[in-house]
Amino acid sequence: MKDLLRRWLLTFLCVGGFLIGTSAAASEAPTIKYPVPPPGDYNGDVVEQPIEFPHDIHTKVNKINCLYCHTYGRRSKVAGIPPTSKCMGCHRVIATDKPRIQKLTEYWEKRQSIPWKKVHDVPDFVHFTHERHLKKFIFDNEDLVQNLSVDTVAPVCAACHGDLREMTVARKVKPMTMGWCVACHEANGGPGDCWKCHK
Amino acid sequence: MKDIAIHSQEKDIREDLPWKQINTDILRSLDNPRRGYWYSIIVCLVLLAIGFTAEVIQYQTGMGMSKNHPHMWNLYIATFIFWIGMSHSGTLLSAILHIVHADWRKPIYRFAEAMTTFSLMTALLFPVIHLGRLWNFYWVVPYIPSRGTWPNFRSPLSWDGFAIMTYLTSSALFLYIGMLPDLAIARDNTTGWRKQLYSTLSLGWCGNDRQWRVFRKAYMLMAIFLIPLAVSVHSIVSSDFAMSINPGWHVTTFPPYFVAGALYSGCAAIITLFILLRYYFRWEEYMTLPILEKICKLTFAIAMMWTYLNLVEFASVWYGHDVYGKEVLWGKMTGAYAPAFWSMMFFGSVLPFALAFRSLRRHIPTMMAVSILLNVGMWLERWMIVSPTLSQSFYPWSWDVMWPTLTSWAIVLGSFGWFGLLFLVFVKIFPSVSMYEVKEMVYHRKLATEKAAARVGGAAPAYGAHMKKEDAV
Amino acid sequence: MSSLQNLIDNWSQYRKGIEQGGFHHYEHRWGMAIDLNACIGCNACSTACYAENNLAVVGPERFAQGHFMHWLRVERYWDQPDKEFPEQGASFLPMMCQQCGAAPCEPVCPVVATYHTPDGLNAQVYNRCIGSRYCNNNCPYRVRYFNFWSYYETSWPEPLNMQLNPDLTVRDKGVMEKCTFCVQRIRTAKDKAKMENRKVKDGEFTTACAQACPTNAIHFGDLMDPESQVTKLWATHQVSRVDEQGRPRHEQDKKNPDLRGYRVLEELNTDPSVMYLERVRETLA
Amino acid sequence: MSGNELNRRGFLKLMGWSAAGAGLAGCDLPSTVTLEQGKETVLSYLSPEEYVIPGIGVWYASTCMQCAAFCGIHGRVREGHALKLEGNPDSPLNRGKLCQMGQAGIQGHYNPDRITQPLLRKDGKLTPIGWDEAWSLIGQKISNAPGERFAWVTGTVSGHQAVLLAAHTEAMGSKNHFAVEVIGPHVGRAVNQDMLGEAMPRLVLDKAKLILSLGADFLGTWVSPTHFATEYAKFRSGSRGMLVQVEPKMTLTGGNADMWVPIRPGTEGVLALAIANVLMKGGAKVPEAAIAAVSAYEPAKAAEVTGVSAERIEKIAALLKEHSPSLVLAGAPVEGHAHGYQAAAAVQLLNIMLGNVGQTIVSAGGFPFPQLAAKSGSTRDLIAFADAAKNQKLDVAFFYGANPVYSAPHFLALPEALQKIPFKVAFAQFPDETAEAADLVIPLASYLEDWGTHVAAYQPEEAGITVQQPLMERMYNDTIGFGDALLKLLKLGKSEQYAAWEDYYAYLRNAVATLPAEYKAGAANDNAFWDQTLQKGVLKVAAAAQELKPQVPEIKLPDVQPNEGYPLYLVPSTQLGLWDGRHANLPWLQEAPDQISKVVWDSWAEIHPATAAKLGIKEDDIIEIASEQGSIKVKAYLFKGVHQDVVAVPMGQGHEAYGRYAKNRGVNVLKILDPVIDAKTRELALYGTRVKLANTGKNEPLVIEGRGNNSQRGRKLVVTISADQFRKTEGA
Repeated sequence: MKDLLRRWLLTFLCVGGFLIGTSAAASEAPTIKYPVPPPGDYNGDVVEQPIEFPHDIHTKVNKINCLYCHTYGRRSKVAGIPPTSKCMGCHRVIATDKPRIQKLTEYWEKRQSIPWKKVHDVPDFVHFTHERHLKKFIFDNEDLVQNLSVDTVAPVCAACHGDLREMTVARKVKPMTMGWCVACHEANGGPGDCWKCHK
Repeated sequence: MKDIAIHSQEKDIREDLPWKQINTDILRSLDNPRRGYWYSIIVCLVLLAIGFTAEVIQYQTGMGMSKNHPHMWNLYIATFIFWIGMSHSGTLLSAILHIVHADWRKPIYRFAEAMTTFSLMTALLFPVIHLGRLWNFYWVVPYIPSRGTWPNFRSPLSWDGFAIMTYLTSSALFLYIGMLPDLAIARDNTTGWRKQLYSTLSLGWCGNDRQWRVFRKAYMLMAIFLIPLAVSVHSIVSSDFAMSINPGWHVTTFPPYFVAGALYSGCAAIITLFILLRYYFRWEEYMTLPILEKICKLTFAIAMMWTYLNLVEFASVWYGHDVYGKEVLWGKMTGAYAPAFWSMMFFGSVLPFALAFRSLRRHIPTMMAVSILLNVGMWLERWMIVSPTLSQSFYPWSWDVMWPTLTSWAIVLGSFGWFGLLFLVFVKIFPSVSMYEVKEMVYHRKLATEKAAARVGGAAPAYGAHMKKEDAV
Repeated sequence: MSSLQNLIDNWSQYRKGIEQGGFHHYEHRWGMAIDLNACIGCNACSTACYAENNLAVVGPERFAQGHFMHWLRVERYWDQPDKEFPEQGASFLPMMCQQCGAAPCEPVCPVVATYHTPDGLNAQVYNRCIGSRYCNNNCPYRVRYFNFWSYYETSWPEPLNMQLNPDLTVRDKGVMEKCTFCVQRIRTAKDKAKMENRKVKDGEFTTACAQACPTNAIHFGDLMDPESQVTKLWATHQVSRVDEQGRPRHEQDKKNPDLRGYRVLEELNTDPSVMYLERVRETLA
Repeated sequence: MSGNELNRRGFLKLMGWSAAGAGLAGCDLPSTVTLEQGKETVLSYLSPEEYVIPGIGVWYASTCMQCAAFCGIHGRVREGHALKLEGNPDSPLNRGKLCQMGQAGIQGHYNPDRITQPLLRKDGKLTPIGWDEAWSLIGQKISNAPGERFAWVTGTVSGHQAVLLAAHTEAMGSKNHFAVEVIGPHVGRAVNQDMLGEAMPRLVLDKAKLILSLGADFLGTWVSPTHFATEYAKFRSGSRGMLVQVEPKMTLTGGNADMWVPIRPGTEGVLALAIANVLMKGGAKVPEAAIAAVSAYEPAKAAEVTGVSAERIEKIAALLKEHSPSLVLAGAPVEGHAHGYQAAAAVQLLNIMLGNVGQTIVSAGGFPFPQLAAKSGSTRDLIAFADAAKNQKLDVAFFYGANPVYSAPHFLALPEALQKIPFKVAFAQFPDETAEAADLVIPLASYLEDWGTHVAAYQPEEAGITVQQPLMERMYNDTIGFGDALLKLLKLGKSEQYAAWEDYYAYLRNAVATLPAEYKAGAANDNAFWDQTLQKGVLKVAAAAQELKPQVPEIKLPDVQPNEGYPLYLVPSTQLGLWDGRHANLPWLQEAPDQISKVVWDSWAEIHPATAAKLGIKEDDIIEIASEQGSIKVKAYLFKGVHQDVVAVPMGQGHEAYGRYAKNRGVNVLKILDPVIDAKTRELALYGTRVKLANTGKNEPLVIEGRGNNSQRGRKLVVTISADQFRKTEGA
């Protein structure tokens, strides 16, 4: 009889403790709203770039915000490749001994622009603008803007580009087909008018 | 109509034809036609080749090969309507005449139905051929799309798709069902691959009572279903034009007008093919002159109907006082298209009077020529519907006469080759005269003559009840 | 399939005919006013359109066949056939897609490649078009142009292609195209406005033709914006698209019939977005 | 446009985003299939300006060089490519507007037929050579070309190019600068100079209540079309001025006239005097010198000379009387005769009599920098040059911006004459006829790649110097800007004072920056001023206004002699489009229909239906037009807008070279002109040629937009109302 009671007590404590623990954990979770990603994946091939740029090091290790380099994205339809001057801004001093960086410096000294290869592209009859998407999902997203960092921004970019924090050179991991875009627009309340995207 | 057959001097068919001979005569068409048949095959092949090359070129280089601004539609659509129209008479003969128990249809409805099916298959090509990007033609079909895009259900063009596909499937089915008993006969009288083919197709027909009863019902049902369908199909095709706002197209009488035209060209085509088959397979016994006469009479009637509807259209335009419409009509009559227009009127409304004379009706070569000319007229009609309107629509600045290019002519010719080929192959593989119905027909004849004899001899007939019925008629 | 759902839900809206006033929910209603008193027929607008919209140059042979691609053409009529000399000069008429509110081209497209946008434009979605050309047949103004050939093969020999406007595509064979009221400019302006959380301002941008026109004969703007110059012009000339019930007008019932505003072939009830102002000539003996 | 010089130029140097490129819809990469990755290259910038954002166009102000009007333009640049030209709103000339020639300028820049490297004639063929060879060759040829035996042959030049050019000619010890221009008011300038004391007075169109234009196509091809078009809009609005056009062949302006009157060529002067005569009877004061001439032409007499009925003449006079101030203009048809000067003077006389001078014709004022002012081309220089060449007066000739070999009529025998010049250098952008005839071809940068300043010959209010700056990097590294070329030449000529300038840009920048202080209002320093100037694209300079003092010379008009052998007059009409032929290599302009006839891609001969009927000519017949100087075969276009004694053929086509779009297309009407020259100014009389027609019997359809559908057929397309009604409802 006694031990029965004790067993009850024990279970009660365990359950209770668990409940409290979980609720606490729940309250700690970030509450930023992110775009509902449309279903569908794509296994893009690894593109060989003139310089094997390590996105992971820059974002995951050095915590550099995506928009620091791809800065055009918030003012233009294209996110753009950062100008070489921007790379040199840091790499005049940082990691100058690495072969990749030496290659970079070489381009810079020859005053040549680096022939990057395009990985993500839409057909020419499609009008896609980064600035509108970034505005909606980043800059109009209050609690995201509150704590703006690579880890809060990257998930937004990830919706179309995959999580670059896990890649060296970018790889295409989303289908980027019309059906896929439409699904996303329906899920996140994007415009449904053909001429919004077709030109 | 049955008793017309009885009392007329001449018989649609000899009542003393032994059923065995019927089988052998008809099945003969499966192996040894006249040499003319093979010549026709070659001609068709050549035409088809020409058409095909033209289409390939057009596909490679673009629609510029066959069109010009503002003539977005031209020969192709005209020919499309022509073929659709051609398809209608098959249904008319088999379905309508079947329902009204017109015995004389029996030897000829089979190839008429085949004609229906094949002309539909030909017609179907043209809307696709005339597309600027024909490799995307399937976008008109409402498949569940990954992009969330649907066809436009308001567009007559997408209606066309539905209508024609329905008509094609059902008329093909009709043709097949009607053939079942004959396929069985063929199965029992052939060997080798044919035997296998027919045994699979005849679905184990053994001709017992139940099968016959079900068969009759099914056949009748199909017939009844087909008649309104046929009418609706061409009405829908006509709405491609009637639904537009263009002067000369935006006409309320178009649906009946189109249907009439359709039956007209169809009947004319039947005459042509009637004569050809009769020649190919030595079927004078079955495709007799009296039957030919009957088709001719039918054609004449329809011709008059068509003429009437034509006049109605002109009149309505004339009294409608729609400036644009009037100008188009006047342009047709006097402008660059005048020759085409007036020859259409001649072939369509004057020439048919040849069918009113018995002597001409019975003269095979004349009928051959007439029937072909009638169809030329009907083709011109279609062209005269499409082009003049585009030539002088609302906007004078873009007025322009257009003459079809070689490419488009080639493709039109090709379509005839395609149709001919399908048809000729069909008649070589399947019994193109319905054996079992011809037997019926012969039987009916026999009864009739016996009755007549009885009336002369006064001998007591074997089966009074039936006789009485005959009397009553 | 949500698209199917959408189709079913909005069917009534989708099939709303112009007798119910057609499409209602406009964000903008881009429109024009073209003053034929000012127009001198100099063709600047047309060439500006070639430059802006990647229009193909087709060459004399194809031009003769009618395979030309000028979205905006300046028509020239002679009005005095009986006179020995054209003593009152020519009548010039710049004619482009009228962006009809009740456009005959829209219902007939089998694949909805041409449809009505919330901006009141007749959109032409090139990559959806399959080239049935029904729309052109049904266009009373004959302002749609069809790519009979792959013009890009011949029209822009290197390096002429570097001039092509990246804001819109080069159309390939088998596709219908037409004046879009420079939708790429509209798009840019609207995006810009949205980025700045404001509405598009009147005169903030204009179409290539209007911008080039040396005599300012072409005015472009938003008919939904009561302050826009175009709206005012339409009002001054007592031309309005719709009547009290919101139905498109067949004929304008003007209080002052002397005013010059009219729309071409409006008796066809197509509800064009382009108002023309009548040409003016002295009455000289 | 912010930043200092280095950035501005650095921008151009470091540009290089690969064309986002307009691709192909429908070339049917179905959008279900994802695009290939890693095929397209994206060049990144090195160190761009912060205002340079990929995907967003930047606008730069520059100057249009398509004709001598020098309108201001804005060029849209994206990813390093110039994409679209628009008018510059700050330019008082075109006020943000741009004609179709200006629009098509970009096709000259991207033209597939440009010359991309120096070419030298080796055994008859032009073959590519290196720059060093080219310059050294020029150097040695120049050094042994004694002063007077050297000549520059150019089009209209102005601004600092003109300064350097003059300097170079002088350094060569020569005075031979032939400025060749076919289209332009050459005689008119002289007349204005003599009668008003100013070659190019300012015209105030919108102040005029009536414009009587004798063949002045001010909306199409006269002086500064786009500017006058903007003026015309004002002129027609509000109280709406009246336009009466009198000319042998309907021009674009004629097409917009309230009253269009056909007249027998060469008799415009007579008409003017007849009108003056009527006015005189009406009490208008006639200057002494002209009284004889004026009273000599009673309307009735004038009527039979001109073919304009006496009533018409009186009507026009009446209209002029009741609409004051008015404006009377004389165009090419007036000037283009042996008595062109007299005729133009007769027309100007009307303005003086009507008191328009000082009202609608005012002084443009003296331009403060005469050395920068435009040296307008003329046909006189063309003839002079031809003579000089023929008489072997020249050893070295440099060509720029003009195509004399194409423009010169047969009678000048220029091709032969050129043979007699040992060394001919063409500074050219295209392989035109002149370049083909040259011994050495220096490839020039297009005007969208080059620096420069220009001063329009016609200066509207607050006009000034228009600045030209590159919109993008050079397409071809082996091309050179004309300014740079001139500097190089001067350096070759060892003129020390130019050694200081590294290139034309440096020279120009300094020249502008060191302008007197009064022009630099609002600019912090020279750099800021320079940037300002580049941004605006125009530099307004106040001209000292003067008083126009009319004086009338003695006017004497010859009687028109009928010519049995050649009964018809040839009108080499001009067109806003191909111009004098310089734009025949621009596909847009070839495909743009002629405003009046709507013909594309071809030459045609306008004949009045009555005349055609007389000669048995039908539309599209190929007819032979023969003058004493030769003949051309061209398709007939029956048109009521020409006088019955006239056959009009447009200039512009009939090139023997000049690239794929221009070559062997149509005919060059200039070739068969008669050797008629204006007695006073020595200008070539363009309208003085008499011809006869013959039907070759062959025919070939013209390509016409609208397929000759000229009637509205009662449809309500263009509605016309009376001007009175207009004034009632909208009159100011």
